Amino acid sequence: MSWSIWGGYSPIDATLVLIGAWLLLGVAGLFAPRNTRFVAHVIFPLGALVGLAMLVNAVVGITAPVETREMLLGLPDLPFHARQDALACVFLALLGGGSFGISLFAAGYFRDGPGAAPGLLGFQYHVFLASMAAVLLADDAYAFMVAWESMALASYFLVVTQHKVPAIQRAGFLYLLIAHIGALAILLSFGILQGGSWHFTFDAMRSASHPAPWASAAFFLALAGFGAKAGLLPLHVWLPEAHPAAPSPVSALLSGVMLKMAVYGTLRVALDLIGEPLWWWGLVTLGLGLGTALFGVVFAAVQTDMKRLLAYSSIENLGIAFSGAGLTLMFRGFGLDTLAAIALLATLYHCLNHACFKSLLFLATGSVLHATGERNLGKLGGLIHHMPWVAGLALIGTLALAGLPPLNGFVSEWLLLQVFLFTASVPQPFIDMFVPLGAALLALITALSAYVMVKFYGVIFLGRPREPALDKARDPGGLERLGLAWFALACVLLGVLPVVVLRFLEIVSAQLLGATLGDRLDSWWLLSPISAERAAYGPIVFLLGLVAVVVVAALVVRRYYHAGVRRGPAWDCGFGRLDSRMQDTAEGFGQPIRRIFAPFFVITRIVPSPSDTSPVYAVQIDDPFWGWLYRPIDRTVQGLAALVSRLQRGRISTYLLYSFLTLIGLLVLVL
Amino acid sequence: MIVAATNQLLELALALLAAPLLLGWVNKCRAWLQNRSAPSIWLPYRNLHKLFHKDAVLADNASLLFRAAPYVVFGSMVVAAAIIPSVGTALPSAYVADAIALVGLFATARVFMSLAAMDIGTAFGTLGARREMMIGFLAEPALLMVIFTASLIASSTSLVAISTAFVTRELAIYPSLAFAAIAFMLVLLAENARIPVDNPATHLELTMIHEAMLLEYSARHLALMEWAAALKLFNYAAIGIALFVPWGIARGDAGYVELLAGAPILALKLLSFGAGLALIETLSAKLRIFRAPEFLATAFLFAVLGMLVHLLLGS
Amino acid sequence: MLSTALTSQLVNLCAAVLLLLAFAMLAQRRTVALVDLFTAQGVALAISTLVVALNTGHGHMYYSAALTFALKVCALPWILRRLIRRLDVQWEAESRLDITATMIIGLLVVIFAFGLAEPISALATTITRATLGIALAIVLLSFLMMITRRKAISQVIGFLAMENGLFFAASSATYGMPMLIEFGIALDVLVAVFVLGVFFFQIREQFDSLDLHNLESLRDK
Amino acid sequence: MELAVILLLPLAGTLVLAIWGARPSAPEVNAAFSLGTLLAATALTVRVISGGPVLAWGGQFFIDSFNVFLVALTALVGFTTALFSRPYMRIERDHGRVTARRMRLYHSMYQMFMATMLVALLTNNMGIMWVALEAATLSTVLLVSLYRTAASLEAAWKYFILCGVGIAQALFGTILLYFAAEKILGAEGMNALLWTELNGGKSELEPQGLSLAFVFLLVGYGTKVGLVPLHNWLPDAHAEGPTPISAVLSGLLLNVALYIVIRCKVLVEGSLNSNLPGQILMAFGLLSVVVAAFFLWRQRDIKRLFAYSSIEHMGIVTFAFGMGGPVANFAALLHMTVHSLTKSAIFFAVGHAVQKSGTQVMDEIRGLVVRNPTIGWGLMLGTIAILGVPPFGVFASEFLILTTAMQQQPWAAPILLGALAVAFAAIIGRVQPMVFGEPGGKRLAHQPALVPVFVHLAAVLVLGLYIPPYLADWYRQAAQLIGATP
Repeated sequence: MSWSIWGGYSPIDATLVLIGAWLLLGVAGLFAPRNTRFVAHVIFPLGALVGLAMLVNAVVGITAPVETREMLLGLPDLPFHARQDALACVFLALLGGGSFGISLFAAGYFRDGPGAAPGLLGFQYHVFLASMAAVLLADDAYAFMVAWESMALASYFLVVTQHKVPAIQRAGFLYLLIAHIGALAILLSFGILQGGSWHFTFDAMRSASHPAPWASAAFFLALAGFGAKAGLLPLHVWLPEAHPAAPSPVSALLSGVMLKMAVYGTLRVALDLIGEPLWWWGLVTLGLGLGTALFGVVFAAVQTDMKRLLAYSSIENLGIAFSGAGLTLMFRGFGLDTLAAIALLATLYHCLNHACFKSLLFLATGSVLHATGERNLGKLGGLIHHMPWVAGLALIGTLALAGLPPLNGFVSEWLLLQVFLFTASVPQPFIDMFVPLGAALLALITALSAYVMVKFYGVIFLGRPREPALDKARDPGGLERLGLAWFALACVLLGVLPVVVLRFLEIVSAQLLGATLGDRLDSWWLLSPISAERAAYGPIVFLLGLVAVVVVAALVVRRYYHAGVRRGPAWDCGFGRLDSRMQDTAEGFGQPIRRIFAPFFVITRIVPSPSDTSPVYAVQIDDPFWGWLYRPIDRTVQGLAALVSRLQRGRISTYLLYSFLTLIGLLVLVL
Repeated sequence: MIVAATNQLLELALALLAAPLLLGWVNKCRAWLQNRSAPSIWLPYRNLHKLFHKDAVLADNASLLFRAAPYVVFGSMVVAAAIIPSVGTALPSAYVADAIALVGLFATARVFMSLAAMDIGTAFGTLGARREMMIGFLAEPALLMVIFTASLIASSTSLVAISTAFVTRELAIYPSLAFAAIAFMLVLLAENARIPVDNPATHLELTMIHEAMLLEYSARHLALMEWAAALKLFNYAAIGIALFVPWGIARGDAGYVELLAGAPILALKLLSFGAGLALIETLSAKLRIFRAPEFLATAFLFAVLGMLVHLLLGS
Repeated sequence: MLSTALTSQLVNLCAAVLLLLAFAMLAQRRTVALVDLFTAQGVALAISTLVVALNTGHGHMYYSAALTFALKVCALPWILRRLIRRLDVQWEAESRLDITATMIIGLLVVIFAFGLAEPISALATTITRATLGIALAIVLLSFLMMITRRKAISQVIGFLAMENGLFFAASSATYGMPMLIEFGIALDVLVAVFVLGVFFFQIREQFDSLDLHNLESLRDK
Repeated sequence: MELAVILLLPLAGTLVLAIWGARPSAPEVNAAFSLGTLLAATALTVRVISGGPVLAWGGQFFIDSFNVFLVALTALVGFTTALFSRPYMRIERDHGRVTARRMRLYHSMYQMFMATMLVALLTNNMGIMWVALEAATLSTVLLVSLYRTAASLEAAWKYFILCGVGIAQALFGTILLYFAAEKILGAEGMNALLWTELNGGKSELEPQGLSLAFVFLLVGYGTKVGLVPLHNWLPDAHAEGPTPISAVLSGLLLNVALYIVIRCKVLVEGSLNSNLPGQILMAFGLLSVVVAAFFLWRQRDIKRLFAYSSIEHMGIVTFAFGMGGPVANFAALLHMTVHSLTKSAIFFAVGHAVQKSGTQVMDEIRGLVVRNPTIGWGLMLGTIAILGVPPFGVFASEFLILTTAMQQQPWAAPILLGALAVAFAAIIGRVQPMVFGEPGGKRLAHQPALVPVFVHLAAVLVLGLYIPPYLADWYRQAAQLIGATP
């Protein structure tokens, strides 16, 4: 394959070098922490280039044979092991591509830097990138944990950049806490997997055989750990707090890239380290994923803060990705490897898609935030007139996220639905009946995400400006546009050329499951994972057809009906002039959802009384999980703490009594 | 090959031309059933013609999206028409987009229509968009379930393959399909803004859904939207026919004769469909907007029952 | 050179006296009286050590006896009395001290200590093995005393009494620890008492009383 | 030779500073003595690592890789703390919290404390060990009460009484040990208390007496380790004494006490050839971790907070030693090292933070990074490190301990997990608002000494990423000594 002609070059070494480059850039930023120009014009663009190189190298590396390296660092007897296989390469490509666009955008975005020293920010940012790459390369438990936690730590510091805002501090705290607990869970899972052989290398774990109960314990510990990072129910509460809190490029990085690390970890542990998943793990994961997705999209629909809305939509998409992973595990457990392969491809594809459109949208919100200083949907509107670039590119992201053909969101949805249809062929009774319902749920989720996206785009970019200040909003500079355009392009390409991408992804399934789609990927333009008559989808033809019809229609209309166009005021029903406050608000747009999915929410309304002189109507929506899970835990801990603090009542004779009793107790014990 | 091409063109032409006619026919039947003096069946054509010749008036703050939306909506409906087998199953285009893509196509049209409705920033537009999207996310899963039931039977998600399978296999009773058909009918009513969910003939703001989104459109844009709506109805009818009463649809290997024979059969089916639709609309009363979820939940329920019945009885 | 039988009788006698004194201290309310009892304990301790020394003829036991006498009979009581006079707390006494209850608990503790020491002293080579149990009992009783006291000085005296128990264990049960270590221990005790003496004054000037309930402000809310 | 220097130099320092300790230059003298000790310790370490264990002075002193690494650690932290206390005590002086006489007491007792700890570490004789530890208690009692405030007096009093009583139990344990040992090793001379002798003949020692002795020794020295429920003196003493003393108490004294406990455990385990001591240690360790974690939740005073965190970490180490086995012992030794480095670094940062904002109440300390970035980041990174977040060294040991627990004591793993999570929430929730947010407080008169902080943190960071081979071998030898028999 192509890589061999490169002679001395080997992808894994290149990756390590690029990681080093990122670290160096970060450190370089520390030398001029306050020099915004230097950081913006040198560090971030260079970081973007490194990202691009990472992307190219990873794409090349997918086809290269698996390689491993050992480093000097690490514990005694346990140097850091690095290994680059196709799975790692796919996510490395995701990381590289994502960081390229985001760094470009950030180069412009941080130009008039926020509170923290930009150099410090650049340091944390690039350490964040490097640690994510390290997570993907890590091939032993220790290296993995170090990389994983460094990732959490760096991102935590990025989240609390504007640390003077109490809410942001709270968000950061929540994030770090849940991340750490998750990490501990992963740690214990590794503790099981190393199975008494004190070799923490992943190779040892692969070769070790795990008795079913231990394997299950390991898997679910890992699922808890990675789920905490992915915002899986019920460990999702940090996500809608932390992602909006961060500066927009960081939010993009968190949502677009970091969350995928959780998917990577789950796949790595379940399919690679444990190797032989049991089918019911898949079922549980599937249920969790779908539940999370529904929860996320329903909450996204009722948000009034644009970044929170996107954060909840991230929860939704990760839920979808995990349901795909669940299907993979289930089919694998049943030994239906081809189906498992398709499910795996769908999962990976969805990860790529989400990386593209979610980064795009978060960056777009960043531009809006910069241009207007407004995050509240209730104060935005009509920006399509003032920020045509952002509006245009964001539209692509919006349509893609809404899962509309022929953009990329639809491809993974299509694949997943196909897989769902196959569960009818599962040997297990009941499963074959329940799981197709999952398809309906998935359809509902996608349709709802379309609803959310219409709300998002319509309220921000369409309609009339809800604040006079919005008229001053302007498009961002060239670098930002470039960053946005990069992702928009990716959305389109991933949408119309799925087969080309799948040919690469297929290598992953070949390595992990030993199953490929074989000749089903022969035609480059027609996607038919099973067989042409079974199901086929040729997005590029599709797109051309659509464009052709539209163009023809437009031409015909122009040619034969060349009547003029007049501009006039919008029809005001004769009430006198409309103003922007008459259009529907974000709350209003969410109202049907609030009504239909009422059981999901904890709703508190402020309803004015008839005699109210200045009537106020407000509705606040909260996450029920606080009441179900977190507050009880908090209360328990508080109670126990209060109990324990009785030990320290300051009376010395009591203390003496403790040691006396301890003595007696121990004496009795040894007697 | 030639046959396929002709088939394709025939279907497109048929859809484009017959769609307004179907609309006219439905309106005529409704008028008859309601003892009104019926408008001409050709009225929709006259409307389109008139609208196309008018000068367009755009709101001051209408953006490019607002002007582009009608073309996109119209285009997606045409493409949809191109992949639904109505007279013959030898559709080349049907191979590049299966039923799921078809649903996606409808969703695209819906999203663009809603976005365009929000563009002007009037109360009606947003209201209509909101309601349309609500109906949409409720109807889409039900529609998919219907299609899945069929595709589980035919073990394919391509409409052409499904209808072919149904035509070729010996006549048998599929309880699952019966459930699916009911579900489909309900979805059709909702998706095409018919009573009891919406009323195409009214502009009362409390009840408007579809019309609310078109309020700001005029002239050729409005014409395209109306035509697209007609096409949508036609497409749904065609889907229903292809799924549930496919007999008479020419096979893939058929010649011109079957094709030409297919057309009148289709016409017959469409006429009866129109009459039935009109009957339903006359017999039922408009629902409150927040009854619509229950209405569609029923549809979803039927669809799911259909699928379960199939999985259980294997029929 | 004492005969073994006599030695063991004498030592056991001292042991009994020590135990008795420990009980007396446990029951004693007035601080000054505690000092007297402590002195008496010191005397008994010195005697028993001397007896063991006479019997075994180990040179270092003589030193040990002398050391004990110097420290426990002369130095410490003198310092304590001086302190009491200087702080003028001669009339200080423990209120809130339930004698009967303490006595009963004390009895239980003694029984427990004997039961505990019995199997071990059975293995001892020394003639005076039984005393180990008594030493343990004294230690635990002084511990109990420290728990029940509310006055700084009486607590310290309890601490010293515990030290006595340890000395007794060392001297009688094991014929004394190595000399160097005994000196070290003695030195530590002496320094400790000096330090405590300093403390008394500081505590007094801070809280103008040596009542321990002043020292209960550092606590977890 | 080095041994003599190590033992005598601090004593000399005690005397010298007892005379000139009030001079303005006293802090430098203090640091100089510590430096000398450090150099000698390094030399000794090198010799032991290359030449193996050393018996000195009629076997009264014994250096093997187990205690030599603690000696090196003690000397190192002693030196850096001396460096830190230069500006710190000067500022205290300016704030008028200590007089010249107190400065003299402080410096001389500081050296005294070092001396006693080094003796306790180096001696081979359980008796001398006891004497040294008692002396350490006495010297630190004076240091804790340095400010002569009501609170510091109370803290010192409790410290004295509780540890004194504890130590007394330890003495009884030692006597029992002697009692059990003299039959085999003979009453003559002092070798009946030599650890090496005992260790040599531990198989003949009769178990009943030894287990009894172990109980007393554990309760005695465990009090100084701060194992729950013997810990009550610890938070008070840490919170009320001068910060350098809190640093050395947490960083060193606890280690020394634990070291002695482990020595005893080795003896007893050897003679009992049962795992009873191990199980007792595990129980104490687990109890300490859990209880300390919950204590952390309600703290208001920053130094108390980190005092409790010390209890928690001592619990972790004790638990690991209790589990035994090469990996666990290795991890425990590593944890002792990184804990004392990190915790002393934290106390340095805390000290300056407290001086800056003039209070130990955490709610009144805000926005350190804004006003004094170095102090703020020092505190933040130290906290992150102590909480066991990679890439810091504490994580390395916790990684090994947790995975071992998951293997050998699965029942304990979830408990540890929960306790660590609670501790994490408690500490980070307290520290974050202190480090971040709107600043308060004033600039410091003297340049704060933050070199020690970052030196320690750098060391911890390195230990997390790369443990030099000789250090690793050193730990392994020590782990072997402690007995790799689970």
